[in-house]
Amino acid sequence: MSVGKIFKFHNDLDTDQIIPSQYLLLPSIEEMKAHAFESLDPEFPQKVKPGDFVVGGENFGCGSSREQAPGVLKALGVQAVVAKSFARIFYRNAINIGLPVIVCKELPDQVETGDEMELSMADGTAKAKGNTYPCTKLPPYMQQILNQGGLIPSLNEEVI
Amino acid sequence: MGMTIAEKIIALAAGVEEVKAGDIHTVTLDRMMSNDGTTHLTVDMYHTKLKNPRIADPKKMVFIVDHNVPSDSPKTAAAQKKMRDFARENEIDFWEGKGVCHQIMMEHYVCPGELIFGADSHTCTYGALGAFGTGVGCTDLLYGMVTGTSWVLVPETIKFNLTGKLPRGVYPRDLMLTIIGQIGASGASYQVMEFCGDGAGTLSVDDRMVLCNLAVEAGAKTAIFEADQTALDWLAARGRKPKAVFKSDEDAVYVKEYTFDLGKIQPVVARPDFVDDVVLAKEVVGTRIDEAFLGSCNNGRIDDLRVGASILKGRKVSDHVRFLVVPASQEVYLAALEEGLIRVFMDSGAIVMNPNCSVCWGSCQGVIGENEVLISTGTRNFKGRAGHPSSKVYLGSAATVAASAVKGEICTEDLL
Amino acid sequence: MGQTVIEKILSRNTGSLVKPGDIVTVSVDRVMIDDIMMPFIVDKFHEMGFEKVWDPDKVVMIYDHLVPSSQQDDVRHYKVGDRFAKENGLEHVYRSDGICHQLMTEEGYVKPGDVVFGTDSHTTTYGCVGAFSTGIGYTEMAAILGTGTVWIKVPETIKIAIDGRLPDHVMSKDVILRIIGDLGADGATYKALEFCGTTVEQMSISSRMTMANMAIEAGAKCAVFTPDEKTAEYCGTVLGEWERSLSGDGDAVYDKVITYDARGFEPVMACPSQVDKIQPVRLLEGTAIDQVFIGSCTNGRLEDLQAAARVLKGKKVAPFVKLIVTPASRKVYEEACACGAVKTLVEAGAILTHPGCGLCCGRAGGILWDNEKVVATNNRNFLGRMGTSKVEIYLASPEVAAACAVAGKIVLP
Amino acid sequence: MEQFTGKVWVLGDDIDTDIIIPTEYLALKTIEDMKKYGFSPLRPELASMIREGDMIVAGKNFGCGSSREQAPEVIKALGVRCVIAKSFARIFFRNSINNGLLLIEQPDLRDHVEEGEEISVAVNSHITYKGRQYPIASLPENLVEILNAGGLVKAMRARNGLDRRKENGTDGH
Repeated sequence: MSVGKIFKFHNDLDTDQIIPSQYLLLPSIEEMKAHAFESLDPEFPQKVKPGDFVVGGENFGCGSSREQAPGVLKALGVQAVVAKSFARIFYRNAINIGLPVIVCKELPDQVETGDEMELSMADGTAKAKGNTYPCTKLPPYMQQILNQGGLIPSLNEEVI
Repeated sequence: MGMTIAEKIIALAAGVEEVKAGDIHTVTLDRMMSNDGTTHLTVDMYHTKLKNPRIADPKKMVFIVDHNVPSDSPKTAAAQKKMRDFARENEIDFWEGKGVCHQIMMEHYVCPGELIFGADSHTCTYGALGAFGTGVGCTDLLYGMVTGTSWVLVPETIKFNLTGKLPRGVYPRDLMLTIIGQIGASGASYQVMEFCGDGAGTLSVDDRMVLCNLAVEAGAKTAIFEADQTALDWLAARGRKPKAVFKSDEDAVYVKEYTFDLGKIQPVVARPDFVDDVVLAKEVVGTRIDEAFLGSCNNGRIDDLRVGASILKGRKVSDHVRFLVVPASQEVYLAALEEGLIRVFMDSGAIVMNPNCSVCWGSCQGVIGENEVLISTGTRNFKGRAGHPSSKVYLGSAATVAASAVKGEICTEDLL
Repeated sequence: MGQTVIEKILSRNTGSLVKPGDIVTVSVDRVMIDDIMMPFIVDKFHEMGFEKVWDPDKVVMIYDHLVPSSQQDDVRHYKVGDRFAKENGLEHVYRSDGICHQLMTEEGYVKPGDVVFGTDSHTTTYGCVGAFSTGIGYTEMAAILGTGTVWIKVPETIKIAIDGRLPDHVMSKDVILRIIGDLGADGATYKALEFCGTTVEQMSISSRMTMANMAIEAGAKCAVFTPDEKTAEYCGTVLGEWERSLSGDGDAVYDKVITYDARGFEPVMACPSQVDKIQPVRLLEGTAIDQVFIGSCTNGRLEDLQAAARVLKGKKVAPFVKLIVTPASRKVYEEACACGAVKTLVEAGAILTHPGCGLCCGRAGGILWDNEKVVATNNRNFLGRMGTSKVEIYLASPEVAAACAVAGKIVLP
Repeated sequence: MEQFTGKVWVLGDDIDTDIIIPTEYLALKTIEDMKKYGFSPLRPELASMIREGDMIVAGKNFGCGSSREQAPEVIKALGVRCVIAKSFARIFFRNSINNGLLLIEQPDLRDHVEEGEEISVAVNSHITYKGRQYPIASLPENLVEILNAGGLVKAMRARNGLDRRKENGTDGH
């Protein structure tokens, strides 16, 4: 995987911050993505480049089950979300749509927005500021869903 | 080895004898619920992403329009129309404007022992009847709709031993906010909160819904009560039968245990912008408010309306406060109408809206403006949740919210 | 020479004998300001250099279009209004009690013979109690707030005489829709409509209100009914000699006199997207619909809700069809609760909202999408009024609307 | 006598105020925020195509519907020099005068003129299009007074002595 820039957010970052309620009924994720992180950093959708990383603290993505949350991050080209821990629905949704979500206990405290990092999912490591941090590997079942690009491709590969 | 209620439900749904925490199983889902927050995306994916679009069993599906009711914009209307047309074409049970999804599900569908996916995080509410309900995204929901199955990582269970009885003037919502305040917003992450003990037995099914509903605010996958006689009577009164009635085994494994003495709980409030920032209500008394909200899948039931009406009776809502009262369902509304509660709210100057999610989700009704303050019985107080990013939301019980609406500032029932 | 009702009212107000075409300055008896215009009025008021309103007792402020708020900025309108009320000692402020026109009459702010202005085109409504009332813009309202006066051109009057008993299932809405159809959307521009005859004498004030309310849809400046005992009771007043004289003189000069035999009316609808495109319901039967709206200052009163409840009693709204009911005021809501109409409507599946403008003003309350059809009891079916420009709006009486909700298509009651 | 020439946009009968500015946008903070939605239900592209000095020519009953003064203000903000119609709805007419937006009643022009073409207006006298003159009536005096003052706000400011003070160089501030 390639090097990307970090956008760092706080602990207990909830799904209302990732994409506020009033945009959830817009017709498509493409229309919603311009409102990602609107309350915290209205320029985020313009600043983030494909391959960049979102870094969070504990309990990233807590709150609602809105799949629009990982959806807009993926649509904006975010390579992966790296956090100390994730709320479960966000985690599950991200994997289901093929957005890597990486648990890494040490890295979030050592980096700031604007830093660069590099992620190796195969090795289970993240590199930033000259240090290498271990990441928790996904259970094989989830890794398999992710490798297929999410849950829907797996559905289409099934023999009917 | 012994199993908890949640483990037994998963085992039954997976068709295996035994499951343990950490296992991943493929389960057959008993039911799936989807609301207007995401269904338009599910329908789009159904039409565009699938090679062979199909629905395993339309009878297991329930679609509920509850988030933006009545519709507030052409785009909302388009999303809801997509959902309505899909339900009609595929003979899916469809509810619109009849109430908040979880309340409708409890009133009409949920049975003990069932494993239910809902495309809404507060699907954990169904544990009040001894069912395993959990929130998922629309891709999961689509997968479940197409195959009738899904995968589940068996969660660990935390035991919450409830003892004693809530004092007068203290409500299940105070209890649950206290619990979340103590264990934190990720205190039960990926886990099941199982409520038991003699204190649990004193709670009505409606009370249990308050507790289970908010479990996701502690990160829980779900929350669950044993389906005791109280639950079974409630179910029988609605003409439904359980799928299975489970108790946790004596030797079931719990990852952690907490004990809460209900008799020691006091009125509390969650401060902006986190549900686990819980303080005694008296610490924030005097905070000026602009709006108050009594409603939601957490606190919009008849008990809550009774509490609110008992405080509003003979009083007026403060001039500078907009007090929204939004029953959780039409059934709740009609009960409140029968009891004369609607009259009390209307006389007091409250805004009584049709059953829907309203300002709890902050998108179309009672939206608050710049620097405004809302006290709410809703589920969340995240930054900007109810409107402008600079606005603030406090969460309190129906009593605290109603008293605050009268006073024009945060106030508890006893101080009014 | 004889006078029409409006000429009598304006003569008394100005203290001079007026005739159509005269430009006169009137003393304003009451003004109504609604929430949507609030910030604009206050800005203009200050820009004009005024500091205090001329007479706080004559000003009524009503929040109705934006209640409950649906966008973050809506609350700004309340805040601006609250501040203005405080600065000027305004006490007649209604923050969530219903639609402006309903409250103005229901709360007794308009009496027979009054001259009243409001920042809403349906201000013509107050003619139901024999007042001169008309809609103006916010700039003009700001000027009235400062001066208590405004110039008007005395309108010519069109007399509409309706006699006889209306057939079953025909409401005053059907009558006014037919009249608008006959006059055309600009058929009464700048003119006053004066309703008389045994049919309107038999009508309740609520039914008259529906007709006066919609006069603007034919372009009229105002509409007026002769005050009678029903008016006196409704307004909580006693009619003096002058009020009792408020009917058109036999030798008054009218622009036009139109007569109707009540037996000739039938349930009708205004078809998309013009209020004067009137068709009998019988010719539209079978058209599938998506939504029904019962409410607004035109048809959200107790008798309207009761008419709908009679149709819906023991029945259910058709599957996949929404019935949205928005009572016109808090009082209407409470009375509809007390008489059982609310219970009947909700049991039938209606979505009952808090009193306010709701869907009629098109900002929330049941907005629709392309190709959806709605039967509505309000006053306008303009392009895009309730959603996209591909939404089709049919205006009808509450009884017809309720029957359509049950059938899921356009039908006669 | 005031004269001007400009390009015309042609609209039909009964152009209502919901078309001129839909209710959805009425609570936006300023007329500038609203103006891009002008005429959007009917012709969504129109607002962006109108240029300063253009004119609107329409059929009968222009401006019917609500009393929203945002309607003439939006038209003015779009740069429209004047609206020429077969007839105008009453409230819209008052609101336009009060805001200094010129309205001209002319019964025949609408049925002859093509969108995009140029016309010349001689206020209170006639309109010239393709060599033909279309007569127009004079406005009543009291309206001319308000128009000449630059709208009702300015007329009231003069009444309240604000602008006169300014002219004398002794602004009240």
